[in-house]
Amino acid sequence: MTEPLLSIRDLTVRVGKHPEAPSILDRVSLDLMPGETLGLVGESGSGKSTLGMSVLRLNSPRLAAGTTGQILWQGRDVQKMSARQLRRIRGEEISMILQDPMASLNPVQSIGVQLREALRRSGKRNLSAAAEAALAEVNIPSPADRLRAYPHQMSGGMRQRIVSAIGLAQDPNLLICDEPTTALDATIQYQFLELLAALRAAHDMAMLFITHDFGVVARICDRVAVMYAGRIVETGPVAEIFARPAHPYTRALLASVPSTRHAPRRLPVIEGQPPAVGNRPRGCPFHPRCAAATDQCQSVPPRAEIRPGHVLDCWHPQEIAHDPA
Amino acid sequence: MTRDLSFKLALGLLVVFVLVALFGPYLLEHDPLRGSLRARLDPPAWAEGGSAEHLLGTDRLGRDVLARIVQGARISLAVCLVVIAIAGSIGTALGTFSGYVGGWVDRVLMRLVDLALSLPVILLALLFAAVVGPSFLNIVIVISMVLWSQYARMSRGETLRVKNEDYVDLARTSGLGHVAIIFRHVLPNIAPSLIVVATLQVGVVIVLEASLSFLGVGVPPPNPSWGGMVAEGRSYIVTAWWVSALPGIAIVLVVMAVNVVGDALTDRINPGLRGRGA
Amino acid sequence: MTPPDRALRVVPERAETPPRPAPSGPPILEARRLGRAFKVRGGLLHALSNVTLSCAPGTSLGIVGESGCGKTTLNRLLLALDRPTSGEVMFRGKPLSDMSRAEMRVYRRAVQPVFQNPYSSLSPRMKVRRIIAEPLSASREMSRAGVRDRVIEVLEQVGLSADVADRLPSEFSGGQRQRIAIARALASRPELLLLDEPVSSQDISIQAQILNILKDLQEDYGLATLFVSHDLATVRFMCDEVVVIYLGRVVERGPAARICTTPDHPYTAALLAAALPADPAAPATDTPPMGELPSPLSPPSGCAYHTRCPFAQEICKQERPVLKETPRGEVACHRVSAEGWS
Amino acid sequence: MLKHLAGRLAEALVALVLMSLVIFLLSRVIGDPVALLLSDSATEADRQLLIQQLGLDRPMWQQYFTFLGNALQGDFGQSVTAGREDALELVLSRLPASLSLAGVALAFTLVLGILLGVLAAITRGTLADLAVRMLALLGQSAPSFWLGIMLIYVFAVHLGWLPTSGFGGPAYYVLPALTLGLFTLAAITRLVRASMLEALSSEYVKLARIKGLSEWSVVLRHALGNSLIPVVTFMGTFFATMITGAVVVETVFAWPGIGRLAYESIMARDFPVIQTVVLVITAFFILANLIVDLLYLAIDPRMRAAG
Amino acid sequence: MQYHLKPRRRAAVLGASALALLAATPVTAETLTVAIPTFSEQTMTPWAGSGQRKTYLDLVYDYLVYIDAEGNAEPGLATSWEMENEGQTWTFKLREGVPFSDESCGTVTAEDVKYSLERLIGEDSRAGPASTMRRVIDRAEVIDELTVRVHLKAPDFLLATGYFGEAQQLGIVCKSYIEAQGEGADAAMPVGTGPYTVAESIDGSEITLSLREDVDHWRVSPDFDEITFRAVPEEATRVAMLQAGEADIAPVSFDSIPGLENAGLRIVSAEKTWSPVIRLGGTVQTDPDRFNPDNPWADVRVRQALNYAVDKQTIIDELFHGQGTIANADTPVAAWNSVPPYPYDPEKARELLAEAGYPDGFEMRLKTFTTTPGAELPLMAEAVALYWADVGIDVTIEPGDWPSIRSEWTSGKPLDFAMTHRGFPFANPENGVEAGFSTKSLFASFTSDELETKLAELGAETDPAKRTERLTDIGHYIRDQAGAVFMVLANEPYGVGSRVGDWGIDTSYVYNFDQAELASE
Repeated sequence: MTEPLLSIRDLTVRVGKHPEAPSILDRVSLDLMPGETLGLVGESGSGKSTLGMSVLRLNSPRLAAGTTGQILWQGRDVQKMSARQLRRIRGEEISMILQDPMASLNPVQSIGVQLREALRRSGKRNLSAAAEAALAEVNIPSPADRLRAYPHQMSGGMRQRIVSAIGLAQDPNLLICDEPTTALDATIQYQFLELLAALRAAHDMAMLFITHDFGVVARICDRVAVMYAGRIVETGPVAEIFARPAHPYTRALLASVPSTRHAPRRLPVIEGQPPAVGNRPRGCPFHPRCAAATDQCQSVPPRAEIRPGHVLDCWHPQEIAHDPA
Repeated sequence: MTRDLSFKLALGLLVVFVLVALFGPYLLEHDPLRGSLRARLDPPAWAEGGSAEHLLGTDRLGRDVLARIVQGARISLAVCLVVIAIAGSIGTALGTFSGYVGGWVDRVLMRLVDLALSLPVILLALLFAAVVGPSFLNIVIVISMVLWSQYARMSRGETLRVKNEDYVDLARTSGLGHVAIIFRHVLPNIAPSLIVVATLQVGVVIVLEASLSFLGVGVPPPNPSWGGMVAEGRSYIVTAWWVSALPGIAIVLVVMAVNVVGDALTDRINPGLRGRGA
Repeated sequence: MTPPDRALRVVPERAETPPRPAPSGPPILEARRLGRAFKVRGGLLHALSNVTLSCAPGTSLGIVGESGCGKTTLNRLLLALDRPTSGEVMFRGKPLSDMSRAEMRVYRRAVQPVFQNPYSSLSPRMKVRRIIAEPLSASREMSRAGVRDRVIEVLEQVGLSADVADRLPSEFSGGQRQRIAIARALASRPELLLLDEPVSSQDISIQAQILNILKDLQEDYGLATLFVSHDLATVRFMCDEVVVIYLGRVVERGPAARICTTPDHPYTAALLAAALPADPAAPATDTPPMGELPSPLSPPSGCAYHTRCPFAQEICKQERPVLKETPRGEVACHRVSAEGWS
Repeated sequence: MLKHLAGRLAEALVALVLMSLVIFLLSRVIGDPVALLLSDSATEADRQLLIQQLGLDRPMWQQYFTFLGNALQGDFGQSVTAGREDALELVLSRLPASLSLAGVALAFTLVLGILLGVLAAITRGTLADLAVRMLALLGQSAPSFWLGIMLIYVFAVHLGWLPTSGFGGPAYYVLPALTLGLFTLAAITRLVRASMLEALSSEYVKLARIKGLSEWSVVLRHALGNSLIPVVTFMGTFFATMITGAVVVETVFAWPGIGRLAYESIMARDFPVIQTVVLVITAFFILANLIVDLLYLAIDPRMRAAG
Repeated sequence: MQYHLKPRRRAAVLGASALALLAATPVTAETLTVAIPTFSEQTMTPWAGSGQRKTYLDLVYDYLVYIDAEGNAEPGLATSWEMENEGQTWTFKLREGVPFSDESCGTVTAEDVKYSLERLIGEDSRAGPASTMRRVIDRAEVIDELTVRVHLKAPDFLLATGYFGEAQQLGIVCKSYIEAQGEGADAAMPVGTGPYTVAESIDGSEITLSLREDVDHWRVSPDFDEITFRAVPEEATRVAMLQAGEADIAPVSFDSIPGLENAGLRIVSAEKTWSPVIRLGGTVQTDPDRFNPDNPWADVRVRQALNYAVDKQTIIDELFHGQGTIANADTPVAAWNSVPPYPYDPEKARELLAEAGYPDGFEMRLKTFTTTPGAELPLMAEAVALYWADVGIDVTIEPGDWPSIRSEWTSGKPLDFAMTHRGFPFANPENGVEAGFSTKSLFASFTSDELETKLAELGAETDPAKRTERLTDIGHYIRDQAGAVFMVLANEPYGVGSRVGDWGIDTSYVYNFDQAELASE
């Protein structure tokens, strides 16, 4: 069994140092194998973005102060790294693409300057040639002139491809994507995902793909972890989770996604809203909204591996197969 | 932590300033306008040679400095409030109109704002004072003539922001007229930022009034304004330091308090505006 | 905060949509060859050109297109927030441009909008009661008590309790704010709802709740809807008929089911492929989307989509295809002759 | 881009003519200068003689147009008091003193303001942040003449390090520039702090950190560049405050600048000089605003495209 | 216009940490630094501006007649002079061989004196006394190279010590030099016969005079090689300069005196150089347009009460730091020394007010302004208002500025307000009285038929002794009629640094900086 590239163990992130402070992430554990694309899916407020940011310790000082648990990167705990060590793995070993392509690039610097800044750290000598090659690799037409252009002169899709080029400039082993396509049109998103899959294979790197869109997960991920209210409720291979979702939340979520292939009279619905960071219910956080909930669900659900690689935290794992829309 | 503490401290100081301005004059036993030449330039009680009779000492006409500071608080506050009323209303009206209507109206008005910002306020005050003679009204008009542009610039920017919100479009689809929209939706939503500008301007007005008094066109004697007292006492800074130092310290405290409160309000309302208020 | 209530229907219900009763009466709102061009530094920008569509009572029409296709401009024209540079917006057969103030007031009550961003739709300084009552203020027939009851009534219609009326918008989540916005639209008993991406900024579970409420309103009150979206799946669920727009022009129209299974226009096919289904086993598409969206300032010659179309031929570069009637609906593509694929 | 500039120049000219009319009327309404120039024991004949000499007997609008006509050729009339010296020459002779002082003050305020602003932003929320803002605030809350006199007594009288007043070499600039600049220091510090905080919490700074750059290079290369843009837009206003403050500072420090000349000419009802000084000051503001526009284009590429 | 680092008295030794750019400069020539509020017009010819420029011009130009400490005439550029034709013709004999500072001008001749006089009383002359001198003086005639005869239109028995004296503005210029300069004469470097020439004049900041090496001056042999005047408008700055040793002499306000004395500096005063007074508007009884009967002070008893009600001695002790004496008139005149000032008697004031029909006082407006000298006028107004309030008079102080108040005062309308003002010693006391108290003057503040006749008789009197008697009588009359509220005959204090040795100012020759001696180390 090869060693996991990234292993997150009992990660808890509170808002501030105080042990009783409200928690955004609650004892989250997750492993990511080399070369694997792991999806992290959940609704807003589930803490998926904070998890992504925690890997490179990019959270705000207040959250950083309230972070406990381990984030092992190739065996070394990122939480305990010195500033210099952390700086060395940022970019070179782990890199990121963020959600808003418009804001990710410095508006007053040309594309070339920002790209070369990353390439320089990777020790490449002929920077301008390397920069042109990097842009070509992400399908940017006539890279030479584009290097002189400024971010506001480009479309959203093109900007996201440049951000990817910057992210890959130092050949990282892990690329974390925090909802990179949410701000893009569907046709542009489709092409970007294709490009990303190609780049992942070419660079043979692992990917942690954070999104709220199940279609994207199905398209690009090998495994997927479903998050709800700061916890991972179910993890497993994509085919397994989509075909036989065991956790009631995963099932309900999959069922309520409208599809172009058929139109039910009404969409199955989860009533109410996800609990705010402040008042999260005891035991299984989903029990107030869960149809299958019993009194047992008031206490913390056990973790069970109902099928190889398919793990969930639930007192009543659902066995009925799910007919995909 | 430090931020809340400084905010509470500043707010407390402002409340004291306003209370002193409103009720102080009634509690005084000395008449701020009358004094005896015998007791001229007596030092404050705690300094040697000072007497409890005049806690903060007397000025060059033997008038009680404490009484004049209290009376001065009222006048300085009055100058601030009137300026804010005049400059605020004119500036907001023009800024809102310009932001809402846009087009060439907006360009012309903003050019006017730039020109107003470039007006040498002190020279204008001097010219006005020469024409009309220094008076409370003259100062208020002159300072307002320049400071209205701060409100205009802020209310224009905010109106542009609000105008693009959906609830304004929704209001128009319900058939509301432009005037109704301005009063029901635009003004209530730009008010907080204008309050911040007003708070930050209290400091600017007090200091400006002091400079005008220095040039002899401030609030006319004998009624005291803080700026006037500092100006009057400057020629004997060494021998009778308290005459200008004490009102000077009062000005510094109030202006600092105003700025701390102003900044804190900005954070609560919309941090994006931070620093653009003054 | 409204406590999360317990009802949950987990088991998926997948009945097909029953056939709709035939639409009755003349169309409420029509757009005839609608066009809007803006003067910009670089020249003339044609946001919308030659768009024709109509909403009959009780029907639901979907408008699908990506950013920059002109769907927001269309919405503003239909709401009389903006004037077209060509073509006409008709309400019950009468052009908006020559309607009297009284007629406009009737139009304003009959057609109500719901916008995308719930945080921008509600004025932060106003209580929910006054927000919802705003559309009624113009009509003035209702007494104060009448308005108060109507507010409670529409709040219940969107699943919110009466005490919501006296609170400020800042106390509600995105989903609840969107329900308030819908309640506002219902206040004046409209005949047509103009929905501009009402669920695009919501999470999946909230999206489903709001879509169901809108579907209830359509069926229980016979409300006509014009549903603008970039997401084909949502339009499939909500609408009977769909119009696909590209760079301000209609490229295809047809029943939702047909459009989502056998699209005629290559752009519609690309859109369908791009709407990734939540199913890893779904077959890969043979018409994957390609290329960048061209700048609306200088649209490509001939058929605007030819730069991204896998089937583009010479004719597509020179001549713009006309919107042709076909038994399956309408389509604007040289490859598709009147009878079908050539 | 040129069209934009041409437009601004046209607006500037209109503003100048407008200002000249305002000042012309205002100075005429002041009360006639003859009263001042006549000695105590003058008679009515002497008064008429002086009025005629100064050309004040012609109708108002005619006086204005002759004034405007001459002004266009650079003849702004003779100073009524300063021994027939040409008004424009007098003002221009005093200009370098004011400009150099305002320049030095603006430079020192910008450098110090930006340093304090960045420091406050980086140490946000700590005591240092509060201390920096209070220090900057001190400048804004103390009346400049009081501050000036205090500085003179401390640094010139007690410590003897610097000259008390007067115009001369570098040492003479220190106290006046400090007094003049302190007033704007708080505004610049507050502005830089705000835009720095905004930049530091932006996505592109997060991306810079992701690249593995050191915190210092993130702050200097990415955050600082963007946060200086608002400072440029307010540069025009800061320059205006400098000239406005100059009237007081030049009087306290006996600095032969146009601020003091304006004050003295108003007190002496010297029409031609008043008009010339105010027009020159206004011309400078308009020039400053134009320069700010150019600077803005240079710094922010987004504007260049819109140009 | 070049600037150079002024050599400062105390070599400022700077610590390494302090501003290194400050080079310490050694002190070379003995320089006297005088800080004054303003250069006024900063023009260099006697006729191109006000008398304030005498501060620096009296060291460059000489006058025909000088006046000693006791007020008697002393020969100046004129060694002797005679008055004939009952004061209508004056002949002056000039001192021989007095060189101008420019060799091409040679020595002073009658031609120069004639030219100087004609320019001073010329049409475009800005000098203070120009208009009154124009009314008195007809023309000047050159008799021979060193004799000039002046013909008058009306008798003036004090011409020599009056208009031709050092206290006025008839500095003698070099005709050829001025004509050579043409239009730029007023601003050009001045050529005179005085001990100093102007080395440099930086507009608005500095005027430097340097001692003429080429001549052993006939009147004075100054200690200082160079005198630098610096324009420093702010009083507090001038005081700081004195304390920092940057200025050796500077006029200071009365309030600064204690501070300077504490710092070990001396105060030297010019005695009775100006007299603060409160003039009562609308009491020009001889001119119906300008007489306002409704004013309470139209009644002489009220005017007297206004004088009795004010404790002038306390005001002098407190506000003027003792630098002055209680005034018996609005200007110091030797002939009026016997006129008794009003004592402080509030009771009598209340009685007089009651008699005049104002038992509980009345309201009045008092306009005030600041000038140089005269910074204390508003302060004095407030102090007087306090005293008048004690006797029931409610005063509203209206600060304004001299030009606008003055144009109102000379507008010829019946005024209903009082104003603070300051009187100056007149070259010829008779003209002085006319300015304030005769109908002819635009500026008159109090007149009466009886006073008009007295003035006419004085004008016609040819016997000098009788003239003095009539003048004294007029002084008593004005005092008894309380023509104004006479306040103080005030001094002008100067702060003097330790570098200056013995230096005194006598009344008439105020700007005798050339007589300041270098302190013995």
